[in-house]
This record gives sequence, C-alpha cells and structure tokens, in this order.
Amino acid sequence: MTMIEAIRDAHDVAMGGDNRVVVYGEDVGFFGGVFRCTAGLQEKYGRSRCFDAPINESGIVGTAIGMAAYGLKPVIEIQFADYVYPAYDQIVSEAARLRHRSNGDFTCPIVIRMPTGGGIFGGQTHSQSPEAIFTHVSGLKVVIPSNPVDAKGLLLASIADPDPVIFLEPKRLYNGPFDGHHDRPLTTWKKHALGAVPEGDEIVPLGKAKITRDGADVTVLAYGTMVYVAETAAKESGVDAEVIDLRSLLPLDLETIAASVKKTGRCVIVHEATRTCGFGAELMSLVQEECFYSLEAPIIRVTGWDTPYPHAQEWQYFPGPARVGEALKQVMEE
Amino acid sequence: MTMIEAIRDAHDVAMGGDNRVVVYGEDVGFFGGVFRCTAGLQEKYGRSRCFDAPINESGIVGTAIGMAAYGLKPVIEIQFADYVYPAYDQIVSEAARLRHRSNGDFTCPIVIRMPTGGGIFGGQTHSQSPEAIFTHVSGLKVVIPSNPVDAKGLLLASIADPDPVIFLEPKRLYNGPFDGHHDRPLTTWKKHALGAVPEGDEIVPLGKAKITRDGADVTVLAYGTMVYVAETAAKESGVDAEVIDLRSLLPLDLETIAASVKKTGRCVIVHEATRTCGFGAELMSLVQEECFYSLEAPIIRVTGWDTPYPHAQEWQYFPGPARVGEALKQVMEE
Amino acid sequence: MSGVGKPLTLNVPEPECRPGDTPDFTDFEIPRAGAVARPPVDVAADDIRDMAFSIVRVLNKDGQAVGDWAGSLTPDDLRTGLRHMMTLRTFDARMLNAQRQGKTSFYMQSLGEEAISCAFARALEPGDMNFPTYRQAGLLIAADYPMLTMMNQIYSNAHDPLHGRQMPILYSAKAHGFFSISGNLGTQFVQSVGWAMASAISGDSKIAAGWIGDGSTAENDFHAAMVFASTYTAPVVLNIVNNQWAISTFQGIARGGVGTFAARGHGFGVASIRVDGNDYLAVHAVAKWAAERARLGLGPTLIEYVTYRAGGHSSSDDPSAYRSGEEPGAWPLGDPIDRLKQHLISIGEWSDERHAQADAEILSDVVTVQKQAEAVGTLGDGKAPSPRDVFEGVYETMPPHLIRQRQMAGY
Amino acid sequence: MSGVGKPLTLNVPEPECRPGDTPDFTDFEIPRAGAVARPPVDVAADDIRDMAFSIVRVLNKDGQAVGDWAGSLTPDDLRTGLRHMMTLRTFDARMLNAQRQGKTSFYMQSLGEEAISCAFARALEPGDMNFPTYRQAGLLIAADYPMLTMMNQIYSNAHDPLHGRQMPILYSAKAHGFFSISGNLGTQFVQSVGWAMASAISGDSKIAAGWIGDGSTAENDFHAAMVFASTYTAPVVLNIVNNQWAISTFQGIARGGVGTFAARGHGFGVASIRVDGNDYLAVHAVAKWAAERARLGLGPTLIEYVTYRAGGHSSSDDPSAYRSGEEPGAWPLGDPIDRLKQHLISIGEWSDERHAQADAEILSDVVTVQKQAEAVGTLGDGKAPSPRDVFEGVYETMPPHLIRQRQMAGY
Ligand SMILES: Cc1ncc(C[n+]2csc(CCOP(=O)(O)OP(=O)(O)O)c2C)c(N)n1
Ligand SMILES: Cc1ncc(C[n+]2csc(CCOP(=O)(O)OP(=O)(O)O)c2C)c(N)n1
Ligand SMILES: [Mg+2]
Ligand SMILES: [Mg+2]
Repeated sequence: MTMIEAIRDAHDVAMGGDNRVVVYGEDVGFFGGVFRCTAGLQEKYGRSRCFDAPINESGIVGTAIGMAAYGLKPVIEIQFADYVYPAYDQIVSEAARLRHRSNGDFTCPIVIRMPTGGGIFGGQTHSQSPEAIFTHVSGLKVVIPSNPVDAKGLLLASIADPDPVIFLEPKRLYNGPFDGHHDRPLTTWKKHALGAVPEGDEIVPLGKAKITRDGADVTVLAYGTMVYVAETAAKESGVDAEVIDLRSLLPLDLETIAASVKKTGRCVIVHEATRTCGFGAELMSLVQEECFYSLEAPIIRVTGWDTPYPHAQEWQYFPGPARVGEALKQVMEE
Repeated sequence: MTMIEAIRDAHDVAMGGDNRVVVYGEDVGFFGGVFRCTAGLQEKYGRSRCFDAPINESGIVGTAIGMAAYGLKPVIEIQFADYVYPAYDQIVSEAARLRHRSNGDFTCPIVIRMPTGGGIFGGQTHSQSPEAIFTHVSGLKVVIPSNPVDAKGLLLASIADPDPVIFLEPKRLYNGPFDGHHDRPLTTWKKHALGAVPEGDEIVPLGKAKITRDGADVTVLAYGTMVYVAETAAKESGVDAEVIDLRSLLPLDLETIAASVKKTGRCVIVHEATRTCGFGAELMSLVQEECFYSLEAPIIRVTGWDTPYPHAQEWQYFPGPARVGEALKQVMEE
Repeated sequence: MSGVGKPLTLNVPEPECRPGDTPDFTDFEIPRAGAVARPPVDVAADDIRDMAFSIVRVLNKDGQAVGDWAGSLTPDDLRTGLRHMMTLRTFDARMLNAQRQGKTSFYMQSLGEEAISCAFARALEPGDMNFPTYRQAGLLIAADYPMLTMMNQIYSNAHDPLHGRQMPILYSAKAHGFFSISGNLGTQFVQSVGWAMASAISGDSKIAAGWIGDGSTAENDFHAAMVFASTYTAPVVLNIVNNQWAISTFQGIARGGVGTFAARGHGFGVASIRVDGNDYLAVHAVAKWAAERARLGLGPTLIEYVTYRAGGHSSSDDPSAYRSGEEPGAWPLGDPIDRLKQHLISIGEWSDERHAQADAEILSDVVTVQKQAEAVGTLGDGKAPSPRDVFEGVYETMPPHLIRQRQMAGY
Repeated sequence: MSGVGKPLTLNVPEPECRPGDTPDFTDFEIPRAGAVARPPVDVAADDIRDMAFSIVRVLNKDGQAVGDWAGSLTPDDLRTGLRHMMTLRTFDARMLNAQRQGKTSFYMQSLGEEAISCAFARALEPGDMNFPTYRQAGLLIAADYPMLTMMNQIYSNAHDPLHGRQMPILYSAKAHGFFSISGNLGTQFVQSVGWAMASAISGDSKIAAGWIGDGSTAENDFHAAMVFASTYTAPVVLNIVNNQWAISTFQGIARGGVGTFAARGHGFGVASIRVDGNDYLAVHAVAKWAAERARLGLGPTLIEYVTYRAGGHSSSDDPSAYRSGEEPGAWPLGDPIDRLKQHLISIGEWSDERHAQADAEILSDVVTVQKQAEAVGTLGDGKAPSPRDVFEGVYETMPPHLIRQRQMAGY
C-alpha cells in the first residue's frame, strides 16, 4: 500500500466504525483530494459525511471546532501545510484552548491533516514544514508519520484522540520512500516492508518514537522524510548511527531519545523546516537538559536554511544525505 | 517619560520626518490606542496619516503590505499580541516573503507593533508572548525593548528599516519597570535613568544586545519584562550573574551572547512565553553550538509553562525572581 | 471626466458627535412600530431584502404592542422577561462595582442591551446552542443559570467552574446552551455554523445561534460564517449586536459609508432582518421567526439588533474620551427595561409599585448571592483555585512534559 | 410547523454535470447583448443592484457590437486585443507542452479566459497596479512585457528575474503594473486595497486592481478587502474571475445556493457588475467604467467576469476525473478569440486569411523566443540561477545568521 492508500484506509476504518467521524476539505469530496487521500469516501459514506469545502482554511477549522463541540469527530484536510496559516487563529486560540478554558465543558477532538515538506519542486508555497508553530502551542498534539504502516496507525490514533491533533503528511513519501537521492530512480512502497499495512483498526500510539536503525556512536533524531535521509546518510558515511523516527513531536518520546543519546554520547538533529526556532531547537534543548553530562560533542542541527523554500535550488535547500553525512562525520570528529 | 510616551514620541518623530509614515490600527486614530501609544497623532498629522481601522487584523496587515508595495511606510498596531494570529498568514506568506519572491521588485517596510506579555491579570487572551512564531519565519525581524529609551530608539530603527519588523511592547513595562515583585509598590519610569528619553531621532540599532548587569559566574539571556526580573533575581540570589538584554531577537547579537557565556561558562535563559519551542530553545541551541566547550553546567530555561496564561494563577505562571533566582543557584551548583 | 491626474484623497469615516458635540439623531431613520410586516418563515431571502434596511418594531412610543410581530408572548412571559432584564442590570451594576472595589480584575456589562440576550434566550429550545460574545450574559440569566456560579467565575474563587483559568465573565455553560466565550473576537461566529452543520449531519433537530458585535463583523470569521452557512444551508441564527460602538470606534468604520450590517447577508442570499434591539417583544418575535426557519431546514437568518452601548466598553474604558456624555441619553430607541415596563403598565399588567418592589427583591437576591460568592473568595482573597489546575485540562490526559513542568512548579 | 423534533439534513451543493453526464446550460440565464444599460460612473451603488444579477454583453451572436457599452475601442485597438489573446493562447500552449517535455515543473494556462486580462490591461493607465492571480498572464502580454523574460521565469534559468526562487508563472513586474504573484490564494485582494489607499493617502491619481478566482472568494481576504475598500472608499477595481471551477470544486461551493459572486458587493454598498468574460469589448468597457469611477474618487467597483476554465486547473490536473469532457464545448458564452475574430470580420476589419497569417506569425515569434530562452536554460538543464541567490534578498542586508548559513551551504 502507498501512504496515500494507507491514509485512505485509516479514514475508511474510522468512518466505518464511528459515524461521528466526518471528513471534509478543499476538493476532498467528489474528487477525493488533490493527493487522492480521501478518494471513494464520499461515494461510500454519503455527501454529509465527506464533502467539498469552500476555499477558506479558517472556516474549515472553525466549523470543525463547532462540530467537535457538538460531539462529532471531524477529520479535515488542509490542501498543503503552506496554506494552514489563515487557520492559525482558530487552531491556536480556539481548538487548542477549548478544553482548558471551559474546564472540559467543551472539547475539541479534531484531526487537521496536511501534506508537508518539499522535494517536489513545489517552490515556497508547496514545500513548507510548519511543525514548530504548532509544537509551541499548548493544547495541540503534533504527529508526523514516515511510512504507510505508521500513517495508518497514527491517523487512527489521532482520530481516536480526545484532543486536537495536527497530522503532517510528508508528501514526498506519499508514493514511496525517499532517501534524498533525487537523481536516482524512484522506489515504491510496494517493495518496502512498511508498505505492508495491516487491515483493520490497529493503532500506533501517539508519543512513542521508533528506533529505525540501531547504532552505537551517534543518535540521529529525525521525522518524516528525513528518517530515510538519515538512514541513508548513516549507511553512506559509515558512521554507526542510531536513527530515531520521532513519529510524534508532541507528546514527545523523550525517554527513548535520552536513553539513546546517553548511550551514544553524540547527537545530530535533522529537519527540513527552516533552522531558527525550528523543532530542532527544542530537541537540542531537551537533549542538553537531559544528557548534558553524557555529551561528548556539540549537538549538530542539519536543517532547511532560513530562507523561503526555493524552486530551482530545491536540492541545495533540502537537507540531503550528503549534508547529514557530513554532520555525522563532524560530530564524530569533535 | 513612560514607555508609552516614548513610543508616541518615536511615532511623532518618524511622521514628522517622513510623510510616507502612516499609522493605523484598532482605536488608534481619534482615541490614540487603548494604551494611548498614538494619542495626539491624528490631531497633529490628519486623518489620512493616522486613523482607526476596522477590527480585522489580517486586513490591517494586508492593507499595510499593499501600502508598502506602493511606497509608504505603515506602522500598524495590533491591539494585543494575542490577536495577531488572524494576521499570521499575511505576515508569514506575504510580508516576510515579498522582497525575496519578487527579487526586490516589491518590498515591505512595515512595522507591526503589539503589546506583549502578562502581569496585568489579562488572562489567556491579553498576556501572550508569541515571539517564537515570528523568529521561525525567514524575512522578518523581531524586536522587543525593555525601557523607554530603547523603545523609542528601536522603534525609530524599525520604522527606518527596509524590511518588515515585528515590534513587541512588554505592556507590563509601559508605565514603569517591573521586577516581578507584584506585591510591592509600583515604581515609575520617572525615577529611572532609562526614562530619560533623548529628544529627536536618535536610533538604537537592531541586532545589538546590551549587557545591563556585569557578572562573572553566569550569563542570563533575557528580553522585555524579564530583563528586570533577571536583574532582581541576580541581586537577590547573590549570584554574580551577567544579564544581557537581547533587545532584538532577529537579527540576534550572537557575538555578545557567546562572548559572555564563554566568559562565565554558565547560562540561564528566561522568557515568559510557553516553554516548548519558545525562543529560549533557539537561544539554548545557539549557545551550545557556539560555546559547548566552555559550558560548565547544563543551560537552564526559566519560562512560562506549556499551558494557557491563567487568570487567577497569574503569578504562578509568571517566571518571577524567585524562579529565576533558583535557576541561578542551581546552575552554579552543577 | 476621466479623473486621470486628479489627486485622490482618503475617506476616513467619522461619527457626527465627539466629546463636546451635541448628539443629533435626526438623520437616524426609525420606522413606526408595526410598520414592517411579518413574512412567512419560508419566504425567499431576496423577497425580504427591504427588511435589512428597515427596523422591526413592536412597541410604539405609547407602550403599545402593534403590528404583525406582536402577540408572541403572554403577560406572564413579559413579566418574566422584565425580571430577567432587571436582574441582569442589577447583577451588572453590582459586579462592576465589585471590580471597582478591587474584588476582581475586570468586568463588562450589558447596560442598555439587556433585551437582546434576554428575549433571544426565550426563543430557543433546550439543547440549542448559543455561541455568545462577552455581552450576552442575559442568555444565562434568562436560562436560569445560577448567579452564584457566575459570580464565582467573576471572582476566580475556589468554586469558579473554570478554576480561575479565564478572565471574568468568559463563562462556559454547555447544559444551558452557552458555548465557552473566547477573548478573541469573531471566532465563535463560524463555530456556531459548524455546530449547526453537525446537528444537520447528525439528523438532529437542534439549532445554533452565533453572536457578534458591530465592530467584530469586520473580522474575517464573519465571512467564513456566512460562506459556510449559506453553502450548507446551516440551521443557525446569526446575530449582530449593533450597539453603535466598538470601544472608541463608531460603527461606521466597520460598516463603511453605506448600507446596514444586516445587508451583509444579501451577498450570500441569506435572509436578513433588522430589529429594534431595545424592544423586548420585537427581539423575541424576530428570534422566534428565525429559529423556526432554521429548524425547518430553511437555512440561516442574519439579524441585526439596533441598540446602544449605554456604558463603557469594559471596566477599563472611559467613554468620555471619545464620545459625548449626552449620547446615551439621546439614543432614540430608549431603554429596554423602561419600554417593557411601560408596556406592561399600559396593558394593566404591571405598576410602578410592583416595579419598585421587584427591583428591591432583585437587589436583595443579588446581594445575598454576592455575599455567598464573596464568602468563598474574591480574586486574590479567600479560597482560590489551585495552581495545579493550570496544568490540568490542557489535554484530557496530562502528557509527560506537562507532568514534569507541574512538578518543577511544585504542584 | 415549528420544526421542533424534525430531523435536519445537511445540504451539500453539487454541480449538475459530472463525468458521464451531458452538460446542460439551459438554466443558465444569458441576457441578450446590449440589454444592460450603461449607467453614469457616479451612479449610486444601490441604483444598479440589478447589474449584479445580469450580464453586460456587447457582442451578439452575429458578432455585432450592440448597446450602450459598445464603441469604446477602434478597429486598431480590437486587432491589438485579438493579437494579445492569440499570443497568450499560443504562449500557453507552448509552455504547457514544454512542461510536459520536462523543461519545467509546472504550468497554468488561461485557456478560454484570455479576454479578461487582455482587455482589462488596456483599461488601465501607466502606473496603475494589478494584484493578479496566476491566471492573468494576459495583463503582462497586453502590457508588452517581454515574453522572453516570462519564459526565463518559467524555466527558472539563469536569466529568470526571480533567480529561480519562485515556481513557474509566479511573475513580478512592477514597471508593468503587475504585483508579485503569491502561491497563497486571496492574499493579494486586500493588498490591492491597501495599495489604492496609499495612492489616496499620497494624493496620487493611480488606481489599483485586485484579482481573485470564484473559488477564492470564499477566502477571508475577500472580506477584508471589501471591508477596507468600502470604509475608505478606496480607488480600486476588484475583479472576480468566475471560471466556474476551483480545481475539482464547482462554483456553487463558494457561492452557496443563491445569488451571484457580484452580489457579494451589495452587503458593502459597493457598485457591483457582472460581465461576459468571453466578450473582449464588454470586459474592456466595464473595466474602463470601473477604472474611471475609482479615479474620480467614487470608490471601488466589484466586477464578476462570467467565463469558463476551458483547460485543466494546472499541469498537475486532469479535469476528466470530475467534470464532463463535453462541458467546455457546451459553454454557452463561446470562445473569446473566436468571438472577437468574428466581430472584426463582420465589421470588415479582419478575415480568415489574416487570422491564419497572424496565427502563424505569432507562433513563429513565440517559438523564436522560446528557443532563445531554452538556449539560456530550462529547469535543471543549462545555465541556472545561483544557490547563493536563495540567501540573497531575504532581507535588504543579509543578517549574520544567514551569512553563516550561506557559508555552511558552501556558497
Ligand atoms: C481578535 C481581536 N481583536 C481585537 C480585540 C480587542 N477588542 C476587544 S472588544 C473590541 C471591540 C468590539 O466591538 P464590538 O464587536 O462592536 O462589540 P461590543 O464591545 O460593542 O459589544 C476590541 C477591538 C479582541 N478581543 N480580539
Ligand atoms: C490559501 C490557499 N489555499 C488553497 C490553495 C490550493 N489551490 C490552488 S488553486 C485552487 C483553486 C482556486 O480556484 P479559483 O479561485 O476559482 O481560481 P481558478 O484556479 O479557477 O482560476 C486551490 C484550492 C492555495 N493555493 N492557497
Ligand atoms: Mg459594538
Ligand atoms: Mg475558478
């Protein structure tokens, strides 16, 4: 199964199991979404359970909050993460706050899905990774899968969650794993073990990271597309790196992270988002708070630059295996 | 002069010197703003240079971008920083990107002023410190004064700047310095050296921090209200702390910071914003990147909690001198 | 004639009356009570376009209820309504005073606008949901929400149902059809539409009511609400309370130079009505009409209540800095309590004596309750909510990082 | 009759025609050419309310220009207009094909909508400013912006004025009255109002033009634009291009069940006109009228162009998945190029032969320019912009952290 099919399957399972689950967004109904993540749902569940929304991201989130307050469980799509900003107020000031400010009188179990990240020549408005503007907001959960199995399991967990979840889908992984070698032939999920998505409603719990590669010398913290890039960089650089796929940024599996860094004594953090105040800064802070006395070298961040995501120079921006590999070597040299 | 008067004076100097400077926002015109920072400007410069705007933060910023593209220099007020979220898209996707995406064909010299921070029993929607959601955005500058002299000088520098500036005004400092001892009598700027604001158009350059207290043992990084809290904590704890008022978060005066931490070997970071992914995380990352081998103890963050800013429990939330003092002692013990 | 080369100027609307000026409402067109007909609830929105430019009024200046919209309420209903409004006003006065005495941080009253929320509440059914602003406390009073709970919230004391987390008056009362009030203007308007859509998706028969102020109609959430409500024919009543002022800004800045707030509905094909907001009977009748329309699946109605904010914006505001002190008195639609009182007297169902007695009873009730609340605590004095409560309820289950922080904080 | 207890249902608008269905436009009301009168430019918005529900048309089905709105253009102007539209169409076809050949990443064409941007451009004066969407490349073609520069941008080659930073077609051309296109829908609409306000603040005589698609009118920036434009009587022409589709979503989702997009102006007291977007003469005449109105300080005009997106949404889109393949052919307002061509022939100012010859010349010109552009480079092939350019221009002066990052990146 591709990640798209896995996401579709998660919707199907959730909608089939609970008629409070409603799905909408721009082009989400008849057409099934520009990435086709919701294809077939309208036909199967009817127009009032899966439908097209007006192009108004703020309204999509705002109505979802109202629906959640009523008792439904809306799962909504923002067409690209780059277009979530108009909805930021409804997310931050309303969805994230509702349970707390009303002391549970009203709650907001919504899932806000959005394709994130670059690597598709989408330029500055189809490539952004805005996770850090959500992880800064108390009351939200932030989830990002890196493969079809996790995509389905984490989406099911997010839909089941009683609180608002930002669900980021690395669009470069929709159709196959991608290690950053953009000049090599594409591979698909069909041939990948994590393309074998279990049937049914098996969830992957939020807040649990996964060690995707064992290693002794340095810990690499990554999520989304960067998981493959990190694995590839480890392989290619010959550094015995342990790669952790965070899967959920908030809540964060600090235990797994700290255990690994305490073991390796070194840490490299990789993300595609711009550097300053990115989620990497938080990771770096937590690691130094938890593991200061174990650190043998400065933690290194490998990130997107503090510029808009460029169109033509995409691969100079993307933190590919060469840059991550260099960081691995550097952290070993210190 | 109070900080309010200093800000008013900066507007007056800028408007008097350059008729491209226009000032607007909610209640900004006739009334002169709910904090009175623009009082008298409409009368002096006329209704087309200083006027009331409809309650639409996104429209206020969006029109300012259009005005800047025309060639004006809008200085706009968001009534509270907590209300900037509706404008986030126009700020991030437009103001911050315009110069780059048009290769300088159009530019966006706007200043977006907003009162920030708590300590006035304003609850969760009149107390927030959203600096981190701006420092993450390439193309923006982020400035925060801690006294009347800087408020005027930095505001003048921001208005003169050719790029968009987020100008955060710690509302708890509007009328006097505040060291976090909320149960003691108020003091005013009248008696404070930094209340003596120079006349005319003297600017304080962006990107230059200021050491407000010399010390040998630990470096405290602070901005806004937290500068006084940090100074007080240093005094009260007896720790020989060097306090740096960052003044501008982006661009950041990393040189001054690194030099101090290399000297002291210890660092405490203080901010009022929520902890996770706050600007403190970036500071912590930069310090460990630059000063790893000088650090004798883990860097400590003292911040607002990852909760909404509470009304009744305001002083349990506010990172006051007691909490900062404890951190100073702790960092010395490690 | 082409204008090429001719200098343009910026038009900035200004109210006719600022401090020192004499208020003059002669240009303000007020139709006679009874002049606007009551259309059937299934009328096409476009066929009542004129209703967005007129004002539905029931009570005439002699206190009689006249025209099509009269007759929806019995004398008992009216006395109940009068009591609600009087209670709200007394409650407001006491609480504003408590704020001045330092017993809490902040207060906002409904002075002059009591008819709107009090009458509207009585047009809904149990299970319907309001998405109010801070100026609809009357929805709670008229739904018999306990005043003691309101005061505990205002005082942020140990019995505050919101545990001190929220500023005064930002109530939440689901069981009383009252959505948690936000400090951010406008957001609730589109949420009300989502709630209404959810009711329709669920095959329920409940309706929602969104609330917004004149100034806040400028917020973008207003547009989102209108777009979603009209596209999905949501069962929602969308209420604009035009009290002429948004803090220091007169309604012309939000409205522009022409038209009315109600007319905003026309661009969306939404039925739009203007009503005398100081006329309890008119408010109730129009609310009933709109609620019925929504419940029958006929879609949203946009209602503009024409009223006047007789007090300051909030306890932090001093209106004398930006408007004439005479303006409240000159407001041509009068006072809602006086008008309902006169009506009841004119139909022989009330008297000055009964009114004075009711006033005294209400005051005594409010004072009694106030004492109970203050016995628990006021802001910073007495029994307070726990600091631990700040960490609770951010999520249903507290995640590890918050547990750590709570422990660091020492709670 | 009260509806209490009766289950509600959600109304979700659907287009009448999906793949497999036969398009049927018989319900689509099209007034005869010449039927809508031309009011004076200082008409009160409310007096032309009906114009938001009709369609201004000049060219009738025999290709004659009829009615009040005819006569604003000479045969030379019309031939120029025809050439612009033909150039745009040829340019689009070549570039879409270049994208298919892998020479760039993405493309969006104006197929079927050429009249709107091409005619509008000719109604402005030098110094006026458009705030376009991605579907107004005709503004550049008709303003004689160099095609070579456009292609260099599309190919992100070393001569791309935007240095490869932007996706194809997101041009910026200040000197040609063309604001930098954003990938974020709607944002430019309110910016155009700000630009217009700035002109008025400065005592200038320039006007702005905002552009938005039917689907994007649902965005909140639409509201912000209307609020500010109406409040400050901004000298701006606000253009809605209703091409019936927003990717796979038909216009009924943005518009709701009733009314027109033009009618959205009525709630703001803004003059609102609907016009045949496939009629070059009608577009030009209405644009001229609105521009004059703005320039005379009479305020904004909202124009809805009724047209049809004859091609896919973009090079990434396959419309056969969501609409009938016959729909473009069945569109009742015809093709803008054919219609102008027929008109010129019918007045004896053009012929099939001249048209064929013009077509050939244009194609040859475009091909020549394309070769020049491709000689510089195409995306990923040939001379490319520098990676250093990514770091330049984020700020006027590169701050220290960006210099450090640029150095880390090795440029
Ligand atoms: C998003 C947002 N912007 C600004 C404010 C500050 N503010 C609070 S009330 C108010 C005026 C609202 O006026 P109106 O909508 O007319 O309501 P009224 O107070 O008259 O009932 C303003 C600007 C806010 N609370 N939220
Ligand atoms: C804020 C935002 N939301 C969503 C999108 C994705 N998107 C790009 S074009 C489009 C459809 C726009 O339709 P319309 O406004 O009718 O313009 P048209 O393409 O028909 O010219 C959508 C949804 C976007 N670019 N920006
Ligand atoms: Mg008001
Ligand atoms: Mg369209």
